[in-house]
Amino acid sequence: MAECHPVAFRWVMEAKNRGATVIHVDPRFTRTSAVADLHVPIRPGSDIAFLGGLVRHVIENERWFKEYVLHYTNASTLVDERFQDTEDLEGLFSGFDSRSNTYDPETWSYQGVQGVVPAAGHKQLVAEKGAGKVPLHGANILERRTDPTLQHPRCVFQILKRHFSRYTPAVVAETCGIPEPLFLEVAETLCRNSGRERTGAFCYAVGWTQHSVGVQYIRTASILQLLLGNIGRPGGGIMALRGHASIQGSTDIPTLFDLLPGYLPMPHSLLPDRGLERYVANNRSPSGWWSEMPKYVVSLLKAWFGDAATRENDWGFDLLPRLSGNHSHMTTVSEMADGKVKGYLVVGENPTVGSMHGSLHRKGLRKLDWLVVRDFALTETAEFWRTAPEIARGEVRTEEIPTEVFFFPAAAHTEKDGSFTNTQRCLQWHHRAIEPAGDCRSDLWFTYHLGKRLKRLYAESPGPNAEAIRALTWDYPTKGKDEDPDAEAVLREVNGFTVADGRPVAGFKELADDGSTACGCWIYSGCYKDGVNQPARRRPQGEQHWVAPEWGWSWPANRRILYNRASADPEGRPWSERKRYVWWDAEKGAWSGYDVPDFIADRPPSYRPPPDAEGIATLAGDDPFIMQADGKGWLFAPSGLLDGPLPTHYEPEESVLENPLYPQQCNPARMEWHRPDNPYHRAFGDPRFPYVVTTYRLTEHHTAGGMSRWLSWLSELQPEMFCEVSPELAAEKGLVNGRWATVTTARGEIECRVLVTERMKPLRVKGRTLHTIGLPYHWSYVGRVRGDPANELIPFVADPNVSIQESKALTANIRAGRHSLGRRSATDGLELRQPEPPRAPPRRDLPGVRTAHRHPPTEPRK
Amino acid sequence: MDAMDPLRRETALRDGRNVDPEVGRLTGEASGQRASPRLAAAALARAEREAAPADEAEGPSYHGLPVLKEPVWRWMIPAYFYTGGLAGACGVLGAAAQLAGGRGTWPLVRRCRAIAVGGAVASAGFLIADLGRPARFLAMMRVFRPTSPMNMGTWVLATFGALSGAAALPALLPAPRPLRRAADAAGIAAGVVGLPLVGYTGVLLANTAVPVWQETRNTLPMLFAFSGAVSAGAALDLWRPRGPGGEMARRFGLVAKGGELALSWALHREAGLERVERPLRRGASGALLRGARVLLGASAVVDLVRRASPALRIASGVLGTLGTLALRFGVVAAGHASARDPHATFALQRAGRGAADLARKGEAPGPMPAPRGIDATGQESVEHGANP
Amino acid sequence: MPKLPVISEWPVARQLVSGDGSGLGASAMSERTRELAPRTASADRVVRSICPYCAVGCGQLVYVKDERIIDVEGDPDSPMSQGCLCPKGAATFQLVTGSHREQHVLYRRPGGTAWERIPLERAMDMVAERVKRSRDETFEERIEDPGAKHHGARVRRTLGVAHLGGATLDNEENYLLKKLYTALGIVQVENQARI
Amino acid sequence: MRRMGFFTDTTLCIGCKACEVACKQWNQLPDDGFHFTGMSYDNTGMLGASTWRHVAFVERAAELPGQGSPRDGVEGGPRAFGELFPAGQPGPTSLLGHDIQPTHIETPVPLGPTERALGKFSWLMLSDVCKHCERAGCLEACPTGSIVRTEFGSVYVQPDVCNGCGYCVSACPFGVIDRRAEDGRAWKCTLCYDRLKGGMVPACAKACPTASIQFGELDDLRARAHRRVEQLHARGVGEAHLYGEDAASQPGTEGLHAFFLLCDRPEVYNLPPDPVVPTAKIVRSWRSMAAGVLSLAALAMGAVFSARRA
Repeated sequence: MAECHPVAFRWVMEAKNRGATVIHVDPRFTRTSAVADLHVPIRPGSDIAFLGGLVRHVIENERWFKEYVLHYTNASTLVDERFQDTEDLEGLFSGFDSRSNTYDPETWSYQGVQGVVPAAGHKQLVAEKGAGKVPLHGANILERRTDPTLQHPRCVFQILKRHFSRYTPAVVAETCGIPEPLFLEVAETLCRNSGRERTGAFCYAVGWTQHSVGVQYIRTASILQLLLGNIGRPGGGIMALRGHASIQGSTDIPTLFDLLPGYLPMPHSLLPDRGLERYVANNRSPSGWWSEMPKYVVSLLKAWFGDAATRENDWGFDLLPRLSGNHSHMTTVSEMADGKVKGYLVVGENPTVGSMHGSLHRKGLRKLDWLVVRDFALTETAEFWRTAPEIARGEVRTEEIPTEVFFFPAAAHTEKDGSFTNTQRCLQWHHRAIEPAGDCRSDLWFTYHLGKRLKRLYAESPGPNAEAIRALTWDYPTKGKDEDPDAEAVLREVNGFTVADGRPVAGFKELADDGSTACGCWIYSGCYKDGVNQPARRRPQGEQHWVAPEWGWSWPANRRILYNRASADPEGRPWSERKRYVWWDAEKGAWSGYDVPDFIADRPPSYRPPPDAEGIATLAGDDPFIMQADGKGWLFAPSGLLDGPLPTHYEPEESVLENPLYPQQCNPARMEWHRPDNPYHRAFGDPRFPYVVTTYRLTEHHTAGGMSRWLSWLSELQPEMFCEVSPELAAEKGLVNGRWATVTTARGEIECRVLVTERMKPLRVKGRTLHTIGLPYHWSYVGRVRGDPANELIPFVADPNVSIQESKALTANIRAGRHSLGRRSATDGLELRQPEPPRAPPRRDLPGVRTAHRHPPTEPRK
Repeated sequence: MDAMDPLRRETALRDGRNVDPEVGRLTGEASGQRASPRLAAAALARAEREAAPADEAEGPSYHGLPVLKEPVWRWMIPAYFYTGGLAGACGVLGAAAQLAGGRGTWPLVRRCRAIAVGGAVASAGFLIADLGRPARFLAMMRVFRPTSPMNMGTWVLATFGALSGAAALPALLPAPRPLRRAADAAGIAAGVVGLPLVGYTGVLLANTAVPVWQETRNTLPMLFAFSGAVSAGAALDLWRPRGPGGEMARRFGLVAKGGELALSWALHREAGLERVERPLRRGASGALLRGARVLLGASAVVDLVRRASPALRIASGVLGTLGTLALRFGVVAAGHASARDPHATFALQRAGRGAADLARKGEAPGPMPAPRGIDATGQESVEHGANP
Repeated sequence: MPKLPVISEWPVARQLVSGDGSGLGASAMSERTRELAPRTASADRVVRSICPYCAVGCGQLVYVKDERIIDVEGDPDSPMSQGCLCPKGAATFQLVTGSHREQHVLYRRPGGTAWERIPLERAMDMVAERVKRSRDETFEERIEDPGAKHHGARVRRTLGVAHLGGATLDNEENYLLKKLYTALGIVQVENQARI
Repeated sequence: MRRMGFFTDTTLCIGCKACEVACKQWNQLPDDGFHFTGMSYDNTGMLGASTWRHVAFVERAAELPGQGSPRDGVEGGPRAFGELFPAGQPGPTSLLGHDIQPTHIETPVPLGPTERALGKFSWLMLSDVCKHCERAGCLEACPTGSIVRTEFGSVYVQPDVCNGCGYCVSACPFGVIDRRAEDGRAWKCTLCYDRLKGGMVPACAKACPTASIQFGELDDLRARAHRRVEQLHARGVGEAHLYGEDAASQPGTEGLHAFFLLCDRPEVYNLPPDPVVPTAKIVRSWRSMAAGVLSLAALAMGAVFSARRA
């Protein structure tokens, strides 16, 4: 955190000075470890074993926060009798279909309740099953069977206990390389810092997410924090340290394939032609806040299609495209490499360096008809046709690359108005300081004027489904000689307004499903309350109390800590005087506190829903997790996740160890791309690639370097690509500090300087010494400082839930000196791997469990 | 490279800020600093190459990098030490001849005054040439700052230049009696001002943080004074005045050479610590200083045996001049080497020769309290947790 | 030759007058030093902004003079950062005013070996045509693949055009992008959140 | 006039180099080229004419006990920020030494040394800067009066006066100031003299995320530094000591206006253990010069007298 979010780390130092203990779990001793109280080196890819061990410790030693868990989580709920755990099926849950490599979550449901709709995650799983076949019974969620004594073998608590029972400190030491005394010290410190009086917080970044089990890493931390009662309380929770200025914003208002603004799922091709009614039925939860979903969908459609959206045409729902599978980044690029994609628009991103397997990306770009790149400078993605290793080697000639490339210079954040959403969900407005020079324009300008041109083109010569484009509302006021669209007008549409008089709504509570309101993104509704640009508010923090609600605007409804109802006990009194945050104010008959209460304002803690309650009325007075169907924190996820209701330790795609806990080596639902130009190493113990590689960032550069490699004040601080190795590995391979080394995998090879340091400690695992090589990934072939990009080494393999790649744990080989023959890579058909050793390759899956598809199942094209 | 890419176009004019003037204005404190980043990177690479090998035997250091900055003066400064010393010494000799020389010393006095004013002008030339901004040489006389030997030296050199100029006027062109009497008075004054001129350069070097110069701060001024005398003697050997002046100059030079030799040995003793004294022995500076001693010795021997033959006189003058020049350049080179070596500074101060030195001499309050856990000799005391 | 300072300006004279024997302090100060002031004091305006780098969202103050940026530093009023910045945030001045920034639309023709400059408006027209052409060519109303699970299901989309990028963009920009692409039927829309 | 300065607490430094970049941005200094040194994460190397802040990285084979192990009785939660502060002032944080009223909470057991799994190891970081000494070698050596003592007690090089004589470069006992060959003048940190005149905090102190660089009046800083050292000793960081905080502890420079809290011997951070301003020792040198030149005068008189025409 001190490496990539130094100013956020200010508050960790502040906490430390106020008595907090800072524990840093990381394969490397980084600048965070330098000032932490305890550094715990861990083998990359084994975090679930570590966190699972903590969960087991908390349960076995009775350190869990009993009152919190009993009332606020689904610990007491009974699960369907057909459910089988990984303990029973050697590392698999019940319901795995080996033909499609996916789980059917039917057997994970609560007993007697079918199709519980999750607050987030994959709803279409339920929808898919529920489409027209099984009527949804989520409504009788109130009749779910529970056992408050938590003794029933099929209650969530017992299932959880049994699931992690084998994650003993000894197993953790074997799997993660963490000595037992150190593990126990971490466990004890965490337990001592939880409970009524004290809270503990987790901070993580892509070190957790970029794994083939990434989402389950976060789930394990959520379970642990729920057991310790740290969610929804000040100084608790799980903080994602996101790496881009508005990456949170780009998932709330998503330039993502599977979501509509406000985390509404994109419609799926299984819907009937008139799909709105079935879409709402599939994704609406009869209980909890998601029951309000229809208002948000209709308001979104009204915002997009304006008057053309009428009740008769389902508010224009059928104009929307529908998904037929996974259209994530890696699927798109592999399709592109097969020549199926014609045009590609890349805005403010540099995939050939930032994404995995850069050479496969360049192969895809060469197959395009046309490419549009918008950035500050000519990045590798813009220059793939003339500065790339394969061109330097002469394998590919520039003249033979047919792609037409447009490069548009972009305006900087000081040259345009707009809002970023930071990692605490806080929208902050940045004002334009000066006019952009030359042809630089903002991406708002580019999109608006592209849209105007397309509307004109489709008005002249209509194409298929042209009415969708014609119906789109696109008349934003523009100002200035460049005709810059007014960003506040767009914000007003995002906030939502009543269609009749165009007055901005005060929040999503005012939205209706009768077409009388329009709202671009329901979770952002309220960001333009009373016609005031709330994100632009700048009341100095010295003039308001520590929650600082009048600086910027947090979604939803300017709430700064989510689920803060849980900071009060079931009767609405704060758990502790020290950690008071939100409590029930009996006189006023409403919730109050330092923050906007995350609960129905006037619902007393004593309220219990009547059996026939519907929608929000089903939320009891002690249900803090109002987005969930049952209002409880999910220790056990009956639906929403594609790879299991409980996190399970699986080894990365390419590991150095056999899975010590289960015969099933890797995540059965993982996504693989079996292509000749995306070869994988052996599952474990590959003699040609004996070392673990993990990638990371440095303070001085920014992600793929697009905003730092061109700046001399930053490049002089970290001028060259280097690898960090331990003195023991350096001695073993003859690596010399400051000199060169070549790192190779089956995908590619890179050259880099060597930094020999004791901060990369070899781990003792299963009696073997295990070396890790650290690779920052900021450099590439263009820019003021240059170097080899680490992402050339990384394969296409992804987590099933969010299709994020696994770039934090893979295997590679390293040799002293500069041995790369022109940065060869697998995409040019060159067999980089030495011949396969004679022994049969170890299995990643139990026999007969998983079939390897040549390509992930996507539909053929005309 | 295609000129279209702004990065390639702009690497030519690398001012290190890389800011587009239409979009950003550069008016900061150092926006006017002319700099070439390539040279800076080369300097860091060189410092890293020359870094002392990081072996703990010599005590801790930061990756062996120097703790001080190497003096930035070029060859013109030791050259100035020579010409300044020459001018000063000639001024003194001329005045002395005027006062106590009796009759027949006019040729010596005339030559001394000529050399003095020539040396002063040459000195000014060298000093200005070495300045980073020569056009601002007048800034040297902006303030009167007694703590700065260079400031004091500038006033001395200026006064000496003026006086020796005045004194030399009649020598160069016929002038009426009252003017000649004024010139004689100026000559005497120049002699008096010449005294500090010939010695202050030693104090100038001593007044730096460079270990070898700071440690030999008491020997250096005397060494430079006698070195000036030697250069004067040698110069007058080469340009021998008629009458008794030549003998006077020879004796003056001869004794000065003896003094210089003695003082150059005293230099080593005063340096004290081996690590501080090492540049006087080792490397280019050591060689120069040894060469200087050989040359001066030879010159003295030739002086002793030369009876009246002009060839030997010329040889002695040349040897003397080369000797004193070698000494000047040797001392300056020793300073450079000493500044580059971090352990010189650390060993010096750990041996109590830093500020603690003042305490012993009662000039400044209190000895250096060793930081907790580290006693004055630099070893970690047990209490700090060092392995006993 | 520097102009000889007027006698009263000569620091030595000032030393004599003020009896300052050391010449270390104010008497040695030049006029420029006496009138020294921060360049931000004479800025035309201060604009409140947010650092474009990571997601902490540190506040930034952008000082502008004569329509050009003269300084970018931390905003002490921000509760997130209290005026602090990291090295990247501190280098924002060089990011937004750097000479590395391209200022012209560049075009590479198929098979071309160098960039060519083309006017912005023409480039926009060319892109719009290509988007329409590629989209219309590859548009699918329904899935026509007997073997697929949802054969005949309506999809109304194209897999021939894709988009990447969004984490460094403003919310308003992401909103217009998603709105436009979805109306066009482009579903392959991704950003850094996934890599 | 109030004497301002820096107190740099290296136990709070996370080596992020925000100070280096903030200094270059405010003063618009040029970059120093691109050279990979292999010296841990320090590719800057040393201070210089265009590097007025330098973050040093020391990887050493010795533990640094938990500087952060819990501090007794400091109040967190809502009341900490209870009071309101004038606009533009950073809110009270214990990092900046604001006294937050202690409450007695049951303190968890303090942790042991920073890192046991990695064995004896710690990573020290320090942001080095011009020391702005009470008695400054460069100031006293500068012949042109370009270097002056400002009303804030800092040492400032006037670029419109400096003629590049280079004497300050050799006179600085810390090797801070340097002359830039291509520019001809000497440069060093100005303690943001222009910002101070505008009532602003120096750029590096403002940017420092963990308040390792603390700017303020010297007396406040010294009090805060002593309190911090006692606190660290109480937590088992025995090596923590102040470097140059006043005349008593560093007689050679009579105390620094930019002093440090170190966790190891000064040499490890490339700081001289007992620096002295050269002019402090120069009086005897002037005396020996006087003796030398007088003996030279005597020698001249003697030579002249003895060789007088008989």
